[in-house]
Amino acid sequence: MSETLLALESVEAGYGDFQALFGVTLEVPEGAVISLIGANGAGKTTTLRVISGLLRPKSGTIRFRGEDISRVKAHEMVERGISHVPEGRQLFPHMSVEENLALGAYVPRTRPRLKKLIAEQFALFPKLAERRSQIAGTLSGGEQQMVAIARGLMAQPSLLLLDEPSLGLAPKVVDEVFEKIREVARTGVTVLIVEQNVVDGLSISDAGYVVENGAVVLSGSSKELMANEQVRAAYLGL
Amino acid sequence: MDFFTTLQAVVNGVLTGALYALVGMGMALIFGVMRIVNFAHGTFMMLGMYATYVLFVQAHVVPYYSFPLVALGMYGLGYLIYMALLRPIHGQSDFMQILLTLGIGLAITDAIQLVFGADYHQINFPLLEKNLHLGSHITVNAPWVVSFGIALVTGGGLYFFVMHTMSGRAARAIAQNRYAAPLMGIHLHRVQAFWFGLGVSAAAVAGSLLLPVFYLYPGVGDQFTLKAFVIVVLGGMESIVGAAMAGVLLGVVESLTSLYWGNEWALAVDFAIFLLVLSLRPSGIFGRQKA
Amino acid sequence: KGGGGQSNTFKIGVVSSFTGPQAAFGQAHKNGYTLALADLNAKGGVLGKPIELVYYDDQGRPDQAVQGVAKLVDQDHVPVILGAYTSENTRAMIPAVTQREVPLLIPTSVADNLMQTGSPWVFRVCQGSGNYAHAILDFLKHNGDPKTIAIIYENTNFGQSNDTAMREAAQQAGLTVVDEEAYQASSPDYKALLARVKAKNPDAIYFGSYLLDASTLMRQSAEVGLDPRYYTAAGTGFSAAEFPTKDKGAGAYAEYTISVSQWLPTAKWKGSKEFDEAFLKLTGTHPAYHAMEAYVTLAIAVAAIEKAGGANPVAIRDALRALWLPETPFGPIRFDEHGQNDHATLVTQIQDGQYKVVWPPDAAEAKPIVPTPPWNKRQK
Amino acid sequence: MRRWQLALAGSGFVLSLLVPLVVHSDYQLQVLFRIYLFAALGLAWNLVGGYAGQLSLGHAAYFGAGAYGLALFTRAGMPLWAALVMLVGLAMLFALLIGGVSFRLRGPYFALATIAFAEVLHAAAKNLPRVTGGDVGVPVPALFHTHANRSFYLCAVLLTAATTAATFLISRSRFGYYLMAIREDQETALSVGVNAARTKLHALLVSAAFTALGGALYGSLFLFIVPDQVLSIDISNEIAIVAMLGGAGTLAGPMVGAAVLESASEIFKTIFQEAHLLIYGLLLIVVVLFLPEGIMGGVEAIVRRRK
Amino acid sequence: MNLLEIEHVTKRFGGLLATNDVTFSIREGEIGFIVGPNGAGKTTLFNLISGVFHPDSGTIRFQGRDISRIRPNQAAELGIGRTFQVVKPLRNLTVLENVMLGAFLRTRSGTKAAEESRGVLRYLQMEKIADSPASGLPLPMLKRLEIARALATRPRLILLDEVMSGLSTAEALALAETLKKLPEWGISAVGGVEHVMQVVMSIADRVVVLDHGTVIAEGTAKEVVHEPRVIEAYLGSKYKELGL
Ligand SMILES: Nc1ncnc2c1ncn2[C@@H]1O[C@H](COP(=O)(O)OP(=O)(O)OP(=O)(O)O)[C@@H](O)[C@H]1O
Ligand SMILES: Nc1ncnc2c1ncn2[C@@H]1O[C@H](COP(=O)(O)OP(=O)(O)OP(=O)(O)O)[C@@H](O)[C@H]1O
Ligand SMILES: [Mg+2]
Ligand SMILES: [Mg+2]
Repeated sequence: MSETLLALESVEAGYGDFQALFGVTLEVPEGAVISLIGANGAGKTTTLRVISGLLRPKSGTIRFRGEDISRVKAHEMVERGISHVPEGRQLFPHMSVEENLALGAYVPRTRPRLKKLIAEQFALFPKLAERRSQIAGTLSGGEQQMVAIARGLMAQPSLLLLDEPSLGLAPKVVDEVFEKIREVARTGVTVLIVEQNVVDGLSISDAGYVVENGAVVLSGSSKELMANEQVRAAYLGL
Repeated sequence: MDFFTTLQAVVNGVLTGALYALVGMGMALIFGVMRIVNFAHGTFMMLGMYATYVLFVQAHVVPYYSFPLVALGMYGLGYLIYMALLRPIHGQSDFMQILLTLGIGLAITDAIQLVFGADYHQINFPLLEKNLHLGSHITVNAPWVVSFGIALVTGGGLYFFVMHTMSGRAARAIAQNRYAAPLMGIHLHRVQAFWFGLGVSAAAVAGSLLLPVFYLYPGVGDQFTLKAFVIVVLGGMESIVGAAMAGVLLGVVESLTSLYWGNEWALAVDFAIFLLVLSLRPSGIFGRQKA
Repeated sequence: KGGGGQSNTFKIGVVSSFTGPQAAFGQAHKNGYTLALADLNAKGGVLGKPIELVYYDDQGRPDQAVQGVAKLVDQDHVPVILGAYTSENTRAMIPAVTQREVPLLIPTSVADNLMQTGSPWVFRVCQGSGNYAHAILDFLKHNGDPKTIAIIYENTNFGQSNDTAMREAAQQAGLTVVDEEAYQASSPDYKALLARVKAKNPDAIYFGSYLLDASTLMRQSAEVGLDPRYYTAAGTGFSAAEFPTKDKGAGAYAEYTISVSQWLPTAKWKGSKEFDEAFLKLTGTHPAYHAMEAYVTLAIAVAAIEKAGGANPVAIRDALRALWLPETPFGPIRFDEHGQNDHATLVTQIQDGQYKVVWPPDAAEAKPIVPTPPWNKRQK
Repeated sequence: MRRWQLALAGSGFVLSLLVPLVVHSDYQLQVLFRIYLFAALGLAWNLVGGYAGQLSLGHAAYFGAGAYGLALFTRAGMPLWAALVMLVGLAMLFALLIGGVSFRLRGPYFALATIAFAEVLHAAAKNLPRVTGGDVGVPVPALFHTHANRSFYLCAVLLTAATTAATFLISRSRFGYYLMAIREDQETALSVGVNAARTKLHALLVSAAFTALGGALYGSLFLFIVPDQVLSIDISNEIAIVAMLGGAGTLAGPMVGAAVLESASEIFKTIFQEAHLLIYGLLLIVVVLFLPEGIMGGVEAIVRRRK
Repeated sequence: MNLLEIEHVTKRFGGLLATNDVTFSIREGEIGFIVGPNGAGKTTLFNLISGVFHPDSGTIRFQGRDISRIRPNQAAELGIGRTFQVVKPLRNLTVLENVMLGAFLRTRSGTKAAEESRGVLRYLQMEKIADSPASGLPLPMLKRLEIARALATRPRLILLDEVMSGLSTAEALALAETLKKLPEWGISAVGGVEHVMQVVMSIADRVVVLDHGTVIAEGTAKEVVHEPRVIEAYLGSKYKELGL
């Protein structure tokens, strides 16, 4: 595989007195799609939050293109090319779909290409084109998820962090979304995806990490993980 | 009351209303868009008046030339106040913002009294004596017209800036979802401080423009704080244009109330209209109706 | 107890508005008191002790004024209180001083209801609004005898008192009150109100206003072309030293207005001029009558204490009742049975930017210019 | 609330009742009166503002109703007890009106609507001299003729005790739960059958009743009232500030807030003269910056951390 | 007997038909599920039944009574409980207190409410966390808390909007086992919207499929998954392949 884009080394983090991550170490190669798998509360979301700077790690290092970014603030990450599509959509509820997307291209790097980028998202998610001036808060759950992903892509990230993109989506839409993610990955964007939906998650990934109680307990290529007895028992219900 | 008297009252109301509109637009940024409950708004307006006054007395610059400087200075002050005082309590309840801004208002007002004394001041320059005649029945006082023009241009600029620039969108985005804003690359506090400063500076400019036709004392701004809140809500909270229209409307309503009922009821009528609108149309007269 | 019996100063209590919307006037009080204090202490204080003033800031709020009475009497044990500034605050203090049996000397509040409580502890140095109305009507009667009058007043105790006083006095004098307009003080725009008055076309207008509104009202009267034959007023804003000035008042728009005055720096009473000079030295501006009233009020209090021979409030009250000061810079001082100082009220008119006494004839220094020339006939 | 806290509160009130045996200065009693009065008002406010989370900045309306009610109903010839009943009724009528208009509104809209209502009443009191005496004011009958300050002080203590007890009982009842639920999430409250509008209105009615009694007490102490004194926004603000600064939604908050603010205001006046409002303003700023949940909120946080 | 009857219910938002002439019914003791792609109008339907919105036309009957225009709190009083798609715990209260809020609908006494609530928590296997604060709970627990609070109001019908989304398959199946017992308590349920078809199949007596606000299929789970329209609009081709 190609060069390492992102690397976490013994990252520890938590909320107040509560420690959520106990030394997470993982690597994301450039151009790959990597899954983060784990039960509820395992620390997957926390891992993404630490990467995108929403949460500052207590210790450990996070390298992006070889540079330590563990002290970089969230708003500077976007300019560097890391885009985080958070769990629970987190749209701007009183703004239109279009304005939500526009904000995705807030940073100076992408701002000049605003119009073109919006058009690209509408091509990717035709449903959103229909709803372009609807107020985001009144969209259905699935529509909101699409806006969230599209908004994340507006920043033209080199690393896209996706937190449970299939949450609350109909099976058909899940398929579509995963297809879109694969398309995005094909354009050269590196993707780190957190999924409960392990089968689908791994099916589009090159490799995955299994997180339990705030630490990585297992890793391997998607095929290996799918074949792993432990994984099959715990996450595939097989 | 004959037609021209009424028309004259409406014209006067519009002119006064333009200044209300400017105060209200500043508040629409701070309160309507950023949801910072600012009980010191009138105080900032008063500071603007004092700054203008000092420039007039010390450097003989009339308000119509000095207001950009005042705006700039007050922008800086607003920026600092946000960074030093409001930033630490961001995300706390409205209660704390109210206490804090009340505290800021009291402290600044008293500080001004300690520095400039409690005495009243006013300024004088030749333009103030000029009256313009529109037709044979309508007369307007020149300084009000100049102020109206400046308020219009300033307000229009502000509107464009909020609605059509990325920075304005960012301010609204923060108000709607603080958690997601940084994920867009928005530097939350820098943007908030910027817009807070701008809101303060709009209030201060309104103060500059009011100075020629009014007088000045430390508590002069107090009556404008509540009016600004009323204007913002009538205008539909986030709407800058709404605030501008509500400001003008309030000016006209006050003028007509004075004409037909009595000046002492003007303020009460403001509030009564406010209550009426809120109960019939909670999103304000000019606000977009939300489902 | 009383007057700091043991301490080595003699304490006198002062309540006024040192902060808040009325602070400008509270500060005028303070300047007057400061000058009086300096003068009196230079003369050896009172009863052999230097005088100390204990100030209480009522912030322009009546409840705070009452709190002030409690603090000054119960905590500082002052035997006499001077204050407050506004009529509302002073009125609120009256039950409190009456209950505590401490004399209250009122320097500036003119509302008539202050002297109608029947409290034996209240003494007022300035004249009341009823007296103002009578003085103005007396002047009008003898100078053209107008038939209709409109009253414009701010909706405060001060304004409403003046309105009531004029309404009643005008009815007695056979004048028709064609309009009574209350206004909310400190509004930027009175043009609509003035248009209403204009529509009623009164012969005379009577204002009850503070300085700033007085200036705004006159400027805007010119703007709407309101031309009664007489602009008259119940003192206060219209008799402030700043009113005819360009920088702090109405400037040329103040010209020809007729008002009552309690005191002017040019008053003929002995000490007026000296006070004016001392005040100018202290503050850099000429004094308004508020400062003088404060000045003389403290002097009166001290005179009464001297006479009472101690810090006993009852004795001081009795001394005040019997007091007769024929020569003060504010004119002769003597309180009637209700506690009202029978202060001579002068009717003045602004002529060439100066206050000129025009009534009563024995005090007049100039002839009144009546009727008031209309705005478009005036020279700019 | 634990049993020892109850015991503490109870003995606190008993001790408060004994204070006049030690403190004889009328002035000090009057300051203490003010502290207890505003504690009671803050507690009453807290029901609506703290527990139900509805930020009222118009409590002067009920306060004024109490003070003016006492003056006007007795002037109309009613006996004292009837006037007290009527003035409470008047305040509750206002609460009904305000609640009707504004409880459909949320957040800052509600706060502004309460201000607006109080300001309309304020203007009416000023501008209708035939009814209210206007700015010239009206006399208020004395509730006590002998030992006035002591009696008023004791009354204020009793009023505080009553509001405290009422708040305590409410906070543990279903009603109290419902108020908190409304504060936290009105939609959830509705989904479990809480009639949010009615619940909030009930809280406001109780709050208005206590506030009116406070207003009557206050008016009677001063024997004479004008609109600016009992209906001004300063009163509304002071009531809310006392509760918020002390800690909204806590039982002890308003008491602590009243004690700190009222004594600070008196002390600053003596020490700082004309600068006292500057210092007072800075005090507010400092409390907000260092105790962002109010004084009692801050204390609770420290206690929690210790545990 | 039909507990809930939806008859020709239409709701518009602006120009958008969120539900279009929807008709179906739920019998007593039945567990029904409404499924459909995103934006099909499921949440809207729940909001209509629980009184948050009122239909533009059509009627909703509950126990034979027209409830088309009631308010949300009245719906709860009548015996309609609901959960929210986006969980809404009262974060400053404990789990038990959250549930008590529901129990207070039927009693004034705090002790009774607590007792009742503990029973509900036991049923949902949450008694261990009864006294922990609701903030900081993991999502599965929050979802259960939503159900517990609704159950504590002793509803006759409970509306479960996406209670299983965000749960792993294993967790969802465990919850489904629990929900299966609802009819034993005399509670009918209309489940919202589960995209986890496996789960829907295992507990639903009746499935209604919505698309663009319109009912496109109704019947048992087995029946609807084979309807071509359902496969096309909702399930996608993969399900055909899997041959469920
Ligand atoms: N804001 C917070 N405050 C306190 N604790 C938190 C917070 N957010 C998460 N936690 C706790 O941190 C732990 C890890 O949470 P995280 O959200 O990272 O899990 P996750 O793997 O993403 O789970 P899920 O699948 O539920 O999203 C959990 O125990 C959770 O309760
Ligand atoms: N308040 C509203 N104003 C305007 N449109 C709305 C409103 N609420 C819902 N809608 C629209 O109605 C349609 C149906 O929404 P609804 O939330 O019922 O879908 P849903 O079936 O629950 O979808 P999901 O599975 O994504 O939650 C959507 O297109 C949505 O955008
Ligand atoms: Mg997660
Ligand atoms: Mg939904």
